[in-house]
Amino acid sequence: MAKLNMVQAINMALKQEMAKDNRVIVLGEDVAQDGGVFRLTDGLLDDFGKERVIDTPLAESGIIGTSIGMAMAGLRPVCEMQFSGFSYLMMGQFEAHATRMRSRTHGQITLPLVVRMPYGGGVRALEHHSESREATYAHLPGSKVITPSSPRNARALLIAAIRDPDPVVFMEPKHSYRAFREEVPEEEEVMPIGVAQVVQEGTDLTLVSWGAMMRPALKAAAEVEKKRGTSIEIIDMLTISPLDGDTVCRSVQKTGRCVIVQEAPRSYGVSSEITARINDKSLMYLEAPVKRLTGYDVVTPYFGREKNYIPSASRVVRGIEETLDF
Amino acid sequence: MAKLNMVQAINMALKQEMAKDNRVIVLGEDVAQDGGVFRLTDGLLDDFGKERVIDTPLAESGIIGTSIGMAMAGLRPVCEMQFSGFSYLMMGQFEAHATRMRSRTHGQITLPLVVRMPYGGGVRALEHHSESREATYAHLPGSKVITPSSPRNARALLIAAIRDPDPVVFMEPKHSYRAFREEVPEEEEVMPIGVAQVVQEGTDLTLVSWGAMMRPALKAAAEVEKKRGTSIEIIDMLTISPLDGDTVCRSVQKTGRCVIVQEAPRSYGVSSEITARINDKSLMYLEAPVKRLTGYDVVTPYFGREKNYIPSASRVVRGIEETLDF
Amino acid sequence: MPKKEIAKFSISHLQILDEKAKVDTKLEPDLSEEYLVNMYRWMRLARELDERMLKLQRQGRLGTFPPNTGQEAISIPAALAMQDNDWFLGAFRELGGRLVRGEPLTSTLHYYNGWEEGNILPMDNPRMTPTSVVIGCQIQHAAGTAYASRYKGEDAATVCFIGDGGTSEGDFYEGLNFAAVWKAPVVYICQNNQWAISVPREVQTITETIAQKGIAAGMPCLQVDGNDPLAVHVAVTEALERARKGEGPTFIEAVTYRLMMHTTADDPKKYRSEAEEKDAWTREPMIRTKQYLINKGYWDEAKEEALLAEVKAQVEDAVKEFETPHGWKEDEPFRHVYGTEHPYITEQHQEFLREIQADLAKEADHG
Amino acid sequence: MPKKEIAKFSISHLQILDEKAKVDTKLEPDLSEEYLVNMYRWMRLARELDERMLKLQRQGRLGTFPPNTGQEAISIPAALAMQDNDWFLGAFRELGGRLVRGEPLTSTLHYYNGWEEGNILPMDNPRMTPTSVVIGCQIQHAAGTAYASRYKGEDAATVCFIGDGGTSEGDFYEGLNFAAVWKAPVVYICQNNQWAISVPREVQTITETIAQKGIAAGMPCLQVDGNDPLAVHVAVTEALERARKGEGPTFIEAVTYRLMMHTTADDPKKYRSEAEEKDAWTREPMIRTKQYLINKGYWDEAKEEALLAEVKAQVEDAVKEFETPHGWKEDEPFRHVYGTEHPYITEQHQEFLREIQADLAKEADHG
Ligand SMILES: Cc1ncc(C[n+]2csc(CCOP(=O)(O)OP(=O)(O)O)c2C)c(N)n1
Ligand SMILES: Cc1ncc(C[n+]2csc(CCOP(=O)(O)OP(=O)(O)O)c2C)c(N)n1
Ligand SMILES: [Mg+2]
Ligand SMILES: [Mg+2]
Repeated sequence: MAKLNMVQAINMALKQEMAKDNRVIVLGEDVAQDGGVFRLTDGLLDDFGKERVIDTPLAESGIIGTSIGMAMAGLRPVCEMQFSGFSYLMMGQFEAHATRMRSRTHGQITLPLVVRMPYGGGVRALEHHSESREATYAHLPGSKVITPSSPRNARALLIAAIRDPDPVVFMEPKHSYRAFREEVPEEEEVMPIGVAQVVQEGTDLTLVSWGAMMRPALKAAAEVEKKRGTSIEIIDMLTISPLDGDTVCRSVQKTGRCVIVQEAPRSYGVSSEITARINDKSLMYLEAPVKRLTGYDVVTPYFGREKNYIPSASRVVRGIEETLDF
Repeated sequence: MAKLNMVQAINMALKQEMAKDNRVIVLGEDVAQDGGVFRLTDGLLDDFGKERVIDTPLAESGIIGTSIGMAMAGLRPVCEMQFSGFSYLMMGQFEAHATRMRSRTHGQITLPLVVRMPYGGGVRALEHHSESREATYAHLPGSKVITPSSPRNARALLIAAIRDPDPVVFMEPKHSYRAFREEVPEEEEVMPIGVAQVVQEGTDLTLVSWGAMMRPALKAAAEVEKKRGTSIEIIDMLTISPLDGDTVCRSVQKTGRCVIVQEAPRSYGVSSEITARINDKSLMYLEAPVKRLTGYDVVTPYFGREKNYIPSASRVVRGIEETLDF
Repeated sequence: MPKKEIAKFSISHLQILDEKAKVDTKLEPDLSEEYLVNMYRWMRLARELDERMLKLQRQGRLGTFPPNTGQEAISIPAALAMQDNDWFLGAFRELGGRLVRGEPLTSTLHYYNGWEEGNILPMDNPRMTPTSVVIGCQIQHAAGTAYASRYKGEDAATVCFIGDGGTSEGDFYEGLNFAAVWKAPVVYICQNNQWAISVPREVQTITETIAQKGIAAGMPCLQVDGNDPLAVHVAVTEALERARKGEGPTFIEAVTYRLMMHTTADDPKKYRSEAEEKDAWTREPMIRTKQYLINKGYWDEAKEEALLAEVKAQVEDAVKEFETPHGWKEDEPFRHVYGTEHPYITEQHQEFLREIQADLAKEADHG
Repeated sequence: MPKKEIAKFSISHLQILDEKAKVDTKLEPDLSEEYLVNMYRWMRLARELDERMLKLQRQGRLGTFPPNTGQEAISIPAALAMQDNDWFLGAFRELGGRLVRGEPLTSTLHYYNGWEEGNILPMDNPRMTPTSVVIGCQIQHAAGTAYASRYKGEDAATVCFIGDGGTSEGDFYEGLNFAAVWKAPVVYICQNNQWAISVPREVQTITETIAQKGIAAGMPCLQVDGNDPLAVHVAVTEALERARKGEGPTFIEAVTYRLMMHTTADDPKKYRSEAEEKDAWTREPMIRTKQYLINKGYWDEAKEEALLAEVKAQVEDAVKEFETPHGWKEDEPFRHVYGTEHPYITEQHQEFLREIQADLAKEADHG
């Protein structure tokens, strides 16, 4: 097994699926010759040629719109939005067609396509390059939204996304692109979409996160465990639509306490949905309010200030302790 | 006081504000000569002329984009998206500029503009004409989102929206356009943005809704009160961003039980956010889980089926009784 | 300012059969009697269905729909010029073309009466998409289907429609540009019927022609008389040949007129004069097409009556079938959110079934 | 197919000062020594700042930014041709023009170092917007500001920029169409620098020119040598006159070359040859502009050295000021979400202050 960072792992997934299935086409801005501005698609052009790896004109709606057409005609486009901050330009097409075609034709026409996009902050980027707004796509029925957190699950989930019969928004936490490496098996590994993962079992508190926030969450959990011998169950949501609330509820029924870590603004974010799911099925097990450690309802600040606007491990530690001491 | 329906009340608000303030410009598809496909802007062209009431080319992004430019230059555009289902085409401009300009210039450039759009189902319309997705805009920091429920509050809130210094998405429940009439005073009436309204005080249960769902909610409340002598406190959210969670929390602290009625799909909707707010501040007062009566996480069905997909008064009655009997 | 010219463009207009049924024999396509009569038959059928649907809608037996009357000479000749494996991507005013491509009349009726079932076509892997209500989107889909056809080594092309108003959407321009850059086998047809609901063509854009918008993508573009089925046939046929030869997309503006209301929810009196409408009726396509057949010696009043009776009957049968109870399931949408199962959807599906049972029970009590 | 021509268009190219500094005296604008020297001074300042920023970025003293080197002859002559009350709406590669319009050098530096404070301009009601990162949007804003200017009875016009890649966005086309329909006083300038990050102009669109995209909106359009400040001056000046006369918008393609990396995060070696870059350097604008001044008798090496020293010093001072601690508040964003107070924002503001206090305290412990 090679130790890969998330960029390499995603690149590996793309190469392996493209080698297996010539219906898979990669398109987007700067994905071919340049290999993507983050090098996610590096080498694909050499391996698969310009018919399958396409530098498109600069138009997000056009990228998804043509991908939809390709998918209608039996291809499996994997298109890229250069940054999630520009993906709003594709929402018209995505909502009107990608998410609905199966439903309106009762499955006669389906759109197996993947929209990859880097999201989130922490890389000192220009404005519009640091937003975390995964809930926006998760609120659209008919779409699936995945937020991997590590090289290994990113690779396994991207393969699942490419093989999935429905449109998948694959949101890559760009802060994690090169933040760390992980063993990733050469042989194929596929993870299920729509299933959260209990990455550590515990009995005293349930700690939930996804994407780039898994790192401060894990760090904080370790610190609290060390400090107070607390047993923390840690859940990585992995998919945020359709959301696996049951795994969280099962855990909360055991621990009675829950802390959710979210990078996105607080209102109408994923932590609100998870909290609502806990309310629906596990309210009476709660010994303390679900603690939501999130970004704030402010416009994402420029990178000069961003550090304090992204939940830190120490903030998570405090949140965990407050919830334990409630 | 005249008895007006919501169409007339909104039309009245537009006429009164345009008469008062010549910075107010109305633009959109079919808003001038035709008076809007629902006649919301009827008569404006005659009263204010084609410089102030503009039939634009057919381009939603262009409508919001030019409105942003007008607002930069000191006008107060009130633009219309013909249906909320087409408003996704304006999200790029709206998110990138409308919601952020104040923040990125620390208020040196501000964008006082209103985007009006009919939303929601129940009018036997073609596909894409019946969605309820108000949370989509509410998740964007820097935007305000209003969902009036009656002729009178629609008129008073639209005036507030036009005078507001920030971009406001004004989502009009088209099902309520002509559903009923209400006394609307000739003289100016303005309601505050960001404040929910307790439309009826009660002690046993808190019933929360907004927009078109206020009608089945009120009907159901009356029925349960009659049937079981229950005292129900009814809250009309009116604004969903910034959301007034405190009014809901105060009520829940009193009643200990809460039912939320939402037309939109369940996941990542407004009821999830309200439930999360209750968790944050009033969890320990809850005697039963917050009951979320919502649309389902399915693609909005065509009108042949839509009836059963929109919460009905009798469904709300059952939800209230289950919550009372929990 | 004087400077050197580096690029020149021009737009031409093609008309072969004018409103008086005068035919330009130099341009007249060589079409068999059978082909022409068949084309006219489809035009009649579409007209008949359109008129019948209007009545049904007015009687509350059908939902809102956009009448096609007056535009029969565009999508029908285009559809007839296509191969089976070509893609037909419409907007929402290509009734005739959809019928030619195999949409059952009952499906059209079910679609406009609010049932997804109307979108399900009888063939497998249909190469026609449902109505594209959100304006402009299909232009981009077409670049994608065309790219896919070539990628798969098929000789299939894509024919894609849009209205004059639709050409103001950014998606229209983006889609044209993608298709041109990819040299994709697409034929784009703008049905310029002069109106976008209440907005006239000249308020939509100040260009002399809609056709010239193709210049922005560097694709061949021309204008044809959209009430002239021969001109449409020739333009589409030549464009399809270019597409199949790998010469890339073509943009065709077909000039016509929306003779009826935008949709049954619209009232044209608010924004246009009856005089304008009356004048437009003098150029509508049916009369000249019928006269052309007569002049050719292919047609007479007897045949006309027979055809009218035939299409009436066909439409009547469709309406009957449409109105026989179908018993489609209320919970169908839950089965088609995803192609995979998910517990949270299943859970809501169960909840939905409980809720409608309870609602029905309650309604039962109350009456 | 033979048919009648109904519309004709052509695109011309304007060059007045060629790369050898040869001037076409018939087209040469009558500009004073002062005007020309001032223009050159701004060009030098922009070039100097650009080079200094690159060094700062490489030393980790500045964030990512898009170098402007080679494009000084576009936004600077354009900005100088404008009135104070005109609107300047840039994309993100108009450094020189922004400086001319009154953006302090320190603001540029702060903006690219991640501080919103860099967007706040020293004048009130500035008629220049911050960088528009999301590509294409500003084209539509410009139609709006221009409409507003006319509505308010001002004689102000709007000058708006976009890149060659940006012209592929739907917003670009929609915005042009709105401006044309409204006959809005706008001058659109496309800085065609041949590249959109790694995507070359010919992969972006197959049109012979970018200029011809204006034909799709029915607006006058032309191409100019964007490395020739005289051509840019003339084209923009005439377009501004048209705009103020109420004759509507103009679209100008200014042909130039992106001599440096797209942004400091980009590596052009991945996608273009050094030979191509070297060749482009032979056409860059500074050399010919300086030579033109010399030929005019307005300039010599002594003046050049003095100017270089002056702009270096000016940039140095700006860098010093930029690097002196500013002490801007961490919680500033909470004050600018809305122009009105809301308890839920206030509540989060308080929470934020508590959290950063606690984080600081913790960091203090740990080190
Ligand atoms: C994106 C979008 N915006 C607005 C509408 C509402 N609408 C439906 S049809 C129409 C006018 C279309 O005009 P045109 O493109 O000329 O087609 P026609 O109706 O004349 O066939 C409008 C504005 C829509 N369906 N989609
Ligand atoms: C809507 C949008 N999509 C993608 C990007 C990412 N991006 C930034 S600059 C750029 C290329 C722009 O090329 P061009 O318009 O030619 O301007 P230039 O950089 O050459 O000045 C891209 C793709 C963006 N900023 N906005
Ligand atoms: Mg039309
Ligand atoms: Mg460029």
